[in-house]
Amino acid sequence: MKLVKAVIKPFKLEEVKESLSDIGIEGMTVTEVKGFGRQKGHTEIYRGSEYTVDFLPKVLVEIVVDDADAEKTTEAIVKAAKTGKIGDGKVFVSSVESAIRIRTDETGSEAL
Amino acid sequence: MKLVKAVIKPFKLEEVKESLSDIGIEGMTVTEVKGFGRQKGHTEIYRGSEYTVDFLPKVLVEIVVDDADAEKTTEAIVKAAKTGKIGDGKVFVSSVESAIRIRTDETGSEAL
Amino acid sequence: MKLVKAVIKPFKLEEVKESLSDIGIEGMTVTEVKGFGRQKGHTEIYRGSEYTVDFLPKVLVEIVVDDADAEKTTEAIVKAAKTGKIGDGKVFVSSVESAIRIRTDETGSEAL
Amino acid sequence: MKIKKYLLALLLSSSAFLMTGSLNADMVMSAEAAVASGDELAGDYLALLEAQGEYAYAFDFFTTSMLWTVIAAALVFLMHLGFATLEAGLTQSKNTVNILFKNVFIISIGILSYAVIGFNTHYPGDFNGWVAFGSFIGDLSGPGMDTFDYGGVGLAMTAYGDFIFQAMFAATAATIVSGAVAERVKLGSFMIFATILVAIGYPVVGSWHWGGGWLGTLEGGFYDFAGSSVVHAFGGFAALACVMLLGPRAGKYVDGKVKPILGHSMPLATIGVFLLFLGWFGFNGGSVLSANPAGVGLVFTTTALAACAGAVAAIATSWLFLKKPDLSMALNGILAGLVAITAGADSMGPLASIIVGIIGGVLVVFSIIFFDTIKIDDPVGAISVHGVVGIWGTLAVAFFGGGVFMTQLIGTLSVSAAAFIFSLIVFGILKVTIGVRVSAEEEAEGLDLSEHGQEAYPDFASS
Amino acid sequence: MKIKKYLLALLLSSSAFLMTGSLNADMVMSAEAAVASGDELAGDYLALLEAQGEYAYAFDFFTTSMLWTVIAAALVFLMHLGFATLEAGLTQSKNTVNILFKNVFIISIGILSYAVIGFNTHYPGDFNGWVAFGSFIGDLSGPGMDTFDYGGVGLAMTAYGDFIFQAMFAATAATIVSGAVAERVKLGSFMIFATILVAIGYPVVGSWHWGGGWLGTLEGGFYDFAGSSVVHAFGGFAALACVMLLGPRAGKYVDGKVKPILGHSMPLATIGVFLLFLGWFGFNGGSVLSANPAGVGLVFTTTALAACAGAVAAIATSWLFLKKPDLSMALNGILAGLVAITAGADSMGPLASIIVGIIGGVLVVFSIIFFDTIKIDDPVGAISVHGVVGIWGTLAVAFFGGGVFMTQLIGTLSVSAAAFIFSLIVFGILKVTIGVRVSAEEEAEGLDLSEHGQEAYPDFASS
Amino acid sequence: MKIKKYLLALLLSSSAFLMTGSLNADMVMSAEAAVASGDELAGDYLALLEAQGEYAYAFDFFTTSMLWTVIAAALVFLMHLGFATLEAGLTQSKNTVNILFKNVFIISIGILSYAVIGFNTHYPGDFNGWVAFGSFIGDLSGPGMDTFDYGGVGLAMTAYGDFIFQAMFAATAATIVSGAVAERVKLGSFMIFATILVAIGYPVVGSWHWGGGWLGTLEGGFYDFAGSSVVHAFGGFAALACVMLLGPRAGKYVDGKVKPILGHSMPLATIGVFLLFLGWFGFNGGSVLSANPAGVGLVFTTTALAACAGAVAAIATSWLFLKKPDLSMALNGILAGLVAITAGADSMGPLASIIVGIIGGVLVVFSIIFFDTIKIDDPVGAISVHGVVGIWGTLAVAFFGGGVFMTQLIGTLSVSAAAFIFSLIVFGILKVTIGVRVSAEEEAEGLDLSEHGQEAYPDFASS
Ligand SMILES: Nc1ncnc2c1ncn2[C@@H]1O[C@H](COP(=O)(O)OP(=O)(O)O)[C@@H](O)[C@H]1O
Ligand SMILES: Nc1ncnc2c1ncn2[C@@H]1O[C@H](COP(=O)(O)OP(=O)(O)O)[C@@H](O)[C@H]1O
Ligand SMILES: Nc1ncnc2c1ncn2[C@@H]1O[C@H](COP(=O)(O)OP(=O)(O)O)[C@@H](O)[C@H]1O
Repeated sequence: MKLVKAVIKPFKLEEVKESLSDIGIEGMTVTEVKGFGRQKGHTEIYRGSEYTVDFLPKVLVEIVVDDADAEKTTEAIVKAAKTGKIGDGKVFVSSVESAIRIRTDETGSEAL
Repeated sequence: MKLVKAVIKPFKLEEVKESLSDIGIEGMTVTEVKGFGRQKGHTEIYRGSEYTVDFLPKVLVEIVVDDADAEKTTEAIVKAAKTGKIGDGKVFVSSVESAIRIRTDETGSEAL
Repeated sequence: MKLVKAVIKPFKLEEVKESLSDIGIEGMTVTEVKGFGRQKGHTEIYRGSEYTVDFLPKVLVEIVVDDADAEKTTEAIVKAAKTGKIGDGKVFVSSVESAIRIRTDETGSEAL
Repeated sequence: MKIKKYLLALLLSSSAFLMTGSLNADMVMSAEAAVASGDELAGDYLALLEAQGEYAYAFDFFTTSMLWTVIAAALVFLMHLGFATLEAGLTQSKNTVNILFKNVFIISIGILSYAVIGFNTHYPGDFNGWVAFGSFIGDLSGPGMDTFDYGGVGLAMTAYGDFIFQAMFAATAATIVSGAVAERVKLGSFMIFATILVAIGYPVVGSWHWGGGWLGTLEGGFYDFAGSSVVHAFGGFAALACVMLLGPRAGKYVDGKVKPILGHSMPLATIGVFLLFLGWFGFNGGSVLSANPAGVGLVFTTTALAACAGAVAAIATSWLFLKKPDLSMALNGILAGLVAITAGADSMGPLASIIVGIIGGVLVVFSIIFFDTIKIDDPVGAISVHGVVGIWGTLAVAFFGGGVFMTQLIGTLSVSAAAFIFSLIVFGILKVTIGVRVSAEEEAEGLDLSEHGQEAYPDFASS
Repeated sequence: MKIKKYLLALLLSSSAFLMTGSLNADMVMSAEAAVASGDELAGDYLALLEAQGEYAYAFDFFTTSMLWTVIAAALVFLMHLGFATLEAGLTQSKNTVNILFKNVFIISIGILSYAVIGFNTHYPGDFNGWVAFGSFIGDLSGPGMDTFDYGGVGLAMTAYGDFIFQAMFAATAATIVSGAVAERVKLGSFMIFATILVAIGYPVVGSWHWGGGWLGTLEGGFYDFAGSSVVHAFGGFAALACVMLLGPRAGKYVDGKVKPILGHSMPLATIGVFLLFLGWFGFNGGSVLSANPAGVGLVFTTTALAACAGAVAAIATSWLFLKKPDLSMALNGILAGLVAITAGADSMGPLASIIVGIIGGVLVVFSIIFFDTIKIDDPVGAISVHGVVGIWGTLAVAFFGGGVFMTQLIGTLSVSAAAFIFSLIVFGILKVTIGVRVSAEEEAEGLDLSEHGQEAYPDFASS
Repeated sequence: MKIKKYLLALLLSSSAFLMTGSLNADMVMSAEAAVASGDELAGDYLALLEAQGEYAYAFDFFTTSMLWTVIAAALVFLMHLGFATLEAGLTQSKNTVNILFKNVFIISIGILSYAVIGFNTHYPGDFNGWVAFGSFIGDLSGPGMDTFDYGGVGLAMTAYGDFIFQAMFAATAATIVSGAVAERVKLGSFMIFATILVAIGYPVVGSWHWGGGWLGTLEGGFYDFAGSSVVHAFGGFAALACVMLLGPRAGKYVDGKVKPILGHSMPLATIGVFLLFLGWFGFNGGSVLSANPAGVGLVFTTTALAACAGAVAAIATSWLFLKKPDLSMALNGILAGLVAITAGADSMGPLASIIVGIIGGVLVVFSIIFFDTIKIDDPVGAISVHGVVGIWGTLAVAFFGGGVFMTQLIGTLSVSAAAFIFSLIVFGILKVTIGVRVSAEEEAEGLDLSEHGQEAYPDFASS
C-alpha cells in the first residue's frame, strides 16, 4: 500500500475530495497545516513593522491506497488542485506496510 | 523502527493513551484532523440547505516504535479504540529509518 | 527522497526554520500537535482536582528532501531545536518514493 | 388658611398637584386657559402630568425610577449572555452549539412563559400565601398601572416596568440549571423542564417571599433583598436535584479519582463573568425598585465590593490550597461574592460587604472541591456558586444586615428544599418517561453533532 | 386673581417658572437676594433653571429624558458590535479581519458623515418633502437647543442628544449591507458605497418619514415607530441590490444545488445576537424620544416579547421543517422578532407583539430558504431579517397598531424600492468603474490576506 | 412680602422646600396632617423629600444625576472587560490565561484598595496640595452624604455614587500597564506593583488635580476634564517605566530588526475596542458629574466624533504609509481619538473634536512605530495610545478648549513624570528584589502553563 500525502491550497479541498470520490477513493484524513515554500516573500506590515508571512495556510490530505491506485490518486489530486499559481503544493508518495480497520480488524486492502 | 499512524475517534484518545502506557509506550504525537470515510452520508441542514458533513472530527495518533513493538502497539490501539460502530478509524504502519532525540542526540531505539 | 519529521517545541519553530533556510531547504509543512512523552508528570489543578497534563503543545515539521540532504537537514534541526531540557522532541526519517509539484507536474528532486 | 392649603398642595407637588376637588376645577381651568393662550409645550407637558392624576406631584421621581427599572432590566438581560458564554467557555467545544441553543431558548421561553402565567403567579392577587396560579398579563397600561400609585415609592415603576424587570429575573433559575447539567442532558427534556421551572416552580416559590406569601409572616420577616435565596439558591438546588438524577459526565470520576474535563475557552468564560458582574448592577441595583439615590449608591457599592472581595479571596484560597493562581476559581470567586451580597446588598455597609464577599469566595472554592468528592458533577460550579453561596448570603443578613437568624435559616432552607423537591419530581418524571440523558455515544460524539447537526467552529468541516 | 395666576405659574412649574414678564423681575430679584444671602447650592441650581428660560418647569423631566436619549444612543452603538460579531461568526475565518475592519469603518464614517451632511439632510429645515441636502452640524448648543423647547415632550432632548442618537442609527443601514455582501466584496468599493449610503441615501429616504416629508401626507400618516421600514427594510433592500450586482460566493450554488458555506464561530454569532437584542432596547426604547414612563415600559415589553416569540417560532419552524433545532435559525428568529416589532412597538399590546414576533420568526426561516433557491447569496440572512421582515413589521401596524393598510404598504414599498434603486445605481456605477468584487483568487485565499495582509487568528503564522 | 417669600420658596423648590425655620414648622405640620388624612403614597414621597433636608428642592435633579453616575460607573466597569479582551486579542494564545487573570485581579484589587485607602487619598480633607494619605471609606451614608449638599450641581451624587464611579476609574491605570508588560512579566511582581500603583500612586497624583491640589493653582487652572493626563498619560508613562525595566519580549528585536509578534485573535481585540468605546461614554459622560442635559449631550457627541475621526485618520495613515488597511491600527485609532478628547470633551464643539481625534489617530500610528524603533516593546500600544496621545489631548485643550498652554503643558508633564518616576522606583525595587520577569524558558513556554498551569483553549489537552 501507499500513503499519498498532498499539501494543497485550502480552498481546493472540496475539488480534490470530489475528484478522489470520482475515482472511487473512499477514505482520507485531512489536517490544517501551515506551509513554507517558494510562495514566500509576501511581506506584510503589522503595527508598522514589516515582516514576511512565511507560513501560509495549507491543507494536508493523507490517503492510503493500494499500490495499484497510487498513480491515479496522485493524478486526480494534481488535476484538481492545480491553479498554476505558485503555492499549489506537492504530492508525496511513500510505502505503507500494513493497515487495519479498527472496527472490523480487517487488514490490508480490505481495510482501506 | 515503525511509524504507527492511527486515526481514531476523538473521545477514544484517553483510552488509547492508557492502553499504550500499559504496554510501555512512552511517547506519541497527536493531531486533530478531519476524517472522510464510509461514515459519511450524515446529512445536515444549515440555514435551510441540506449538506453532507463529509469531514468528521478525528484524532491522529503517531507513534514510532521498535520493529518488535509494532504489532503489540497496533493491537493495543485497536483494542482501545474499538466501538464496533462505523467510523472507528484505521491503523497504518510504515517504516522509519532513523530517529534522534533532540535533547541528547541519542539515535535509534534509544531515541524513542 | 526522505521525509524528515521533527517534533519540536513551538517556540523553536522560528529558529528551526532559519537554520533550515541557511542550508538551503526551501520548503516544509508545519502542524500544531500535542505531544506525549517523558516530559509528562507535570501535575496541574483545575477547579480543585489534580490531573496530569500529558499532552503538551508541540510543533511537527515535515520536510521532504533528497537522500543526500537528509542528514544535514536532521542536523540543522537538532542544532536549532535543542535546549537540553526534557521535551525537546525527536526527529524521524523515512523514505519517500515520489514527489510531484502540483503547479508544474515536475517530479522527483525537481519537485522539492 | 386657604393659602396654606394651596401652598401645601404645591409643597407636595414636584410638578402639579390636584389635591382637593374644589381646587381641581379651578386649576385645570386656568391651565387650560394658559394652554389655549398658546403655549403648546406647556400643554403637552401638562397632559403628561394630568395623566398621572392625583400623583402628578411624584411624576419626575417616578419617571427617573421607571427609567432605572428598564435599564436595570436590560442589564439583567445581559446576564443571560454572561451565563451563555461562561457556560460555553467552561465546557468542551463539542457541546458549544447545544449550550448556546439552550441559553437562547431559556431566555425566550422564560420571558414568554412569565407573560403567560409567571407574573401573575409570582404576584398573585387573592392569595393563600402558598400557591395561586396566574393568567396572561394582558394589557398592563392605563390608570393605576402607568402612574405612581402602581407601587408608590416602594415600587416606583409602571406595571410594564415591573413585568419586564421581573421577567428578566425569571429565566435565571433555568439558566443556572443549564450550566450544571451541561454536556449530557437531552435537549428536549431540558427544554420541557426549563419551561416548567420558570413558568411554575420559580414564581410559586418566589411568591412566598415577593408575592406576599408565608415567608413574610416569620418573625422579623424573611429578608432577601434581590434574591440570594429565591433566585440563586432556588436555581442552585434545582440544579443539584437534576445533577443527582442525571449522573456525572462520562470519564469524570474514574476509579475513585476525579478527572477534570477542561473547558474549551477561558476568554469566553471570562467575558461571561464580566458580563454577569455588570448585569448584577441591574440585578441588585434595580431591586431598589426606585431610583432613590441613597439606596442605589449603597447597593452599587456593596455589590462591587463583595464581588471584588470574593475574587481576591478565591484567588488567595486557590493559590494557598491548590498551589496555583487558578483563573476559573477567580471567576467563580467574583460570582460567589455577587451571589453572597444579593440578599443584603441594601442593608450592610462597605466593611460588611467585603466580609460577606470574602467568605463567599472562600466557600465556593471548598464547595466545588466538596461536590467533586461526592461525585456531583457540575461543569460550571453552579450548585456551589448559586446554591451554597446563596444560602450563605441569606444567612449573612442575620449577621450583618439586621435579619433574624432563624427566619433567614428557615426561609433559605425552605426555598432550597422546595426547588430541590420540585425539580426532583419534574425531572424525575421526565427521566422515567422520555429520559433525560443522551446516549453514551451521543455524549462522546458531542451534543452539537448529535442533537443539532452543527459544529460551533466548523470552519472547514463542510463539504 | 393675581394669586391664582401665581399659583398657575407654580402649578405648571416642576421647578421654577417665570411666566409673565412682570413676575419675572420680582422673582429673579428675590432669588438673587436668596443666593446673595449665602445659599450657594441653591444659586447653582437656580442658574441651571434659568438657563432653561421659560421652560424651567420641565427641567427635571427634560433632564431624565435626555439622559435616556444618550443611554439609548450608547445601546444602539453597541448594536454595531453586535453586527460585527454576528457577521464575523456566520462567515469563514479567512474573511474575519475584513469583516471587523468594515464594521469599524462603517460606524466611524457613519457618525462622521452624519455630522457633516446626514443630520441636516435627515431633518431639513426648508423642505419640499423629498430631498433637501444639509450641511455640517456646527455648534448645536445654546438657547433653544439645550432646552425643553428644542422638541418639547415629543423630542425631549437637547440638539446634541438628538444628533448622537440619530447618528448611531444612521450607520445601521450600511452595516446591514455589510453582512449580505461579505466574503467577496472589494474593500475600497464597499467603503465608498457605505459612505454614500449613510451620508446621502439613508437620510434622504429617512426624511420622507422622520424629516416631515411626503410619507406623512398619506392617509392616516405612515406609521413606522423606530424604523422597521426606514432603517431595516431600507438596509435590507439596499443589500438585495448589492447582492444581485455582486453575485453569489464561489462554491455556494453548484450544479443547481445549494452548498452551505458554514460560519466559523457560533459563539461569536450568539454574542452578536444577544448584543443586538440588548441594543434594541435602546433602538426602540430610545425612539420614545422621552423618558415618558408609560411609553418606555410598553416598548421594552413589546420589544422583548416579540424577540422571544420570534426565537421560539424560528426554533419550532426549523425543527419541524428542517428536522433539527438550528441555532443559526434561532438567532435569526430573535432578530426577526425585533425587526418586526420595530414599527409598532409603542402601539400594540403584549399579545399582538407576540403574534407579530411569531410571524416574523416563521417568515424569516422561509425567506432565507427562498432567497437561496433563487441564488441570492446572503451569508448572514440580512435581506430576509431586515428586508422581508421589515416590510412585515410595517404592515403589522395596520393589523395590530391602528395604521392604515394602504398607507403602510405604500410607505414600506416606497422606502424599500428607493433603497433598492439607489443602491443599484451607486453600486452599479462602482461595478462598471472600479469593480465591486475581488478576484476569484483573492476570494479563495480569503480577504484577510488579500485585502489586509492580516490573519484573524494568526497565532503561529508569523515568522 | 410674606407671600413673596413663600413664592420664592416654591420657586426654588422642584418638590418641597423648607427654607426658613419659621416656615418649616407650619408646612411640615400641614403635610403631616395630609399624610395622616390617609394619602400613604404622598407620605412616603414626602419622607424621601424630608430626608433631603433643606435641599429637597433639587431632589429630582439629584436623583437623575445620581442614576447617571452609577450607570456611568457600570459603563466604566465594562471598560475593564474591554481592556482584558483587547490585551488578550493582541497577544499570543499561550499567555491568554495570564492576561485574563491579571485583569480580573486588577479590577478586584483596584476597587478594594480604593475603598481601603485610595478614595480618601484622592480627595483628601486637610491637604497640603501634594500628598495626604486617606483611610478606609467607612459608612458613606447619612445626612450630607446622601443629599444634594454632598456636592451640589457640580457633583450631583451621593458619597457612595462618588466612590463607586471613581473606584472604577482607579483600576484603569494598572490595566494600561498590564497591556504594555504583557507576555513576560512575573505574575506576583505585577500584582504587587499594580496594587501599589492603584492604592497610592494613582490617587496621590490624581489629588493634585481632582483633589484640590497644586495643579489648580497654576495660571488659569489646569484643565483635564475626564483625565487625558491624570488617568491615561499617568497609566501610559507608568507603563513606559515598567517596559524599560522589563525589556522587550524575546524575539521582538533581532539583529536590529523589528519582528512583530502577532496577536492571536482579532475578534477578541475588536470586541475589546468596541467595549472601550462604549465604556468611554460613561468615562467622559459620567465626568459631567451630573445629568445636566447640555453637558451630557455635548460630551457624548464630542467623544463619539473624536473616536470616529481617530479611526478614520489611523486607517488613512496606515493605508498611505504602511500600504495596508490595518485593523489593529484602526482599533488603536479609535482609542487614540477617545484618549485625545478626554481632557476637553466638555469644552469644545464638533469640529474641534474631529480635529483633535484626527491628530490623535495620526499620532498613534507614528508613535507606535517610533517606540518600536527605539526598542520599547509594548504589545498593545498602550504607551502610545494612553501616554503620548494623553499628552496631546491635554494640550489640545489649550488650542480648542480655552486652556492656558503652559499650564496644560506643566500639568501633563508633571503627571507623566510623576507616573514614570513612581513606577521606576516601585518596579525597580521589585526588579532588584524578587524580580519582575519570568525566565526565558517560562516566556517561551508561555505564562499560562508556567504561571497558572492552565491553557486558555485546552480543548483536548487534558488526560
Ligand atoms: N520540501 C518540502 N517538504 C514538505 N513540504 C513542502 C516542501 N516544499 C513545499 N512544501 C509544501 O508545499 C507548499 C507549496 O510549496 P511552494 O514552494 O510554496 O509552491 P509550489 O507548490 O508552487 O512549488 C508549501 O507551502 C509547503 O507546505
Ligand atoms: N484510505 C484512507 N486513507 C487515510 N485515512 C483514511 C482512509 N480511510 C479512512 N480513513 C480515516 O479513517 C476514518 C474512519 O474511516 P471510515 O471509513 O469512516 O470508518 P471505518 O473506520 O469504520 O471504516 C476516516 O474518517 C478517515 O479519517
Ligand atoms: N515514540 C514516539 N513517537 C512519536 N512521537 C514521539 C515519540 N516519543 C516522543 N515523541 C514526541 O516527542 C516529544 C518530546 O518527547 P519527550 O519524551 O517528552 O522528551 P524528549 O524529546 O526530551 O525525550 C513528545 O511530546 C512527542 O510529541
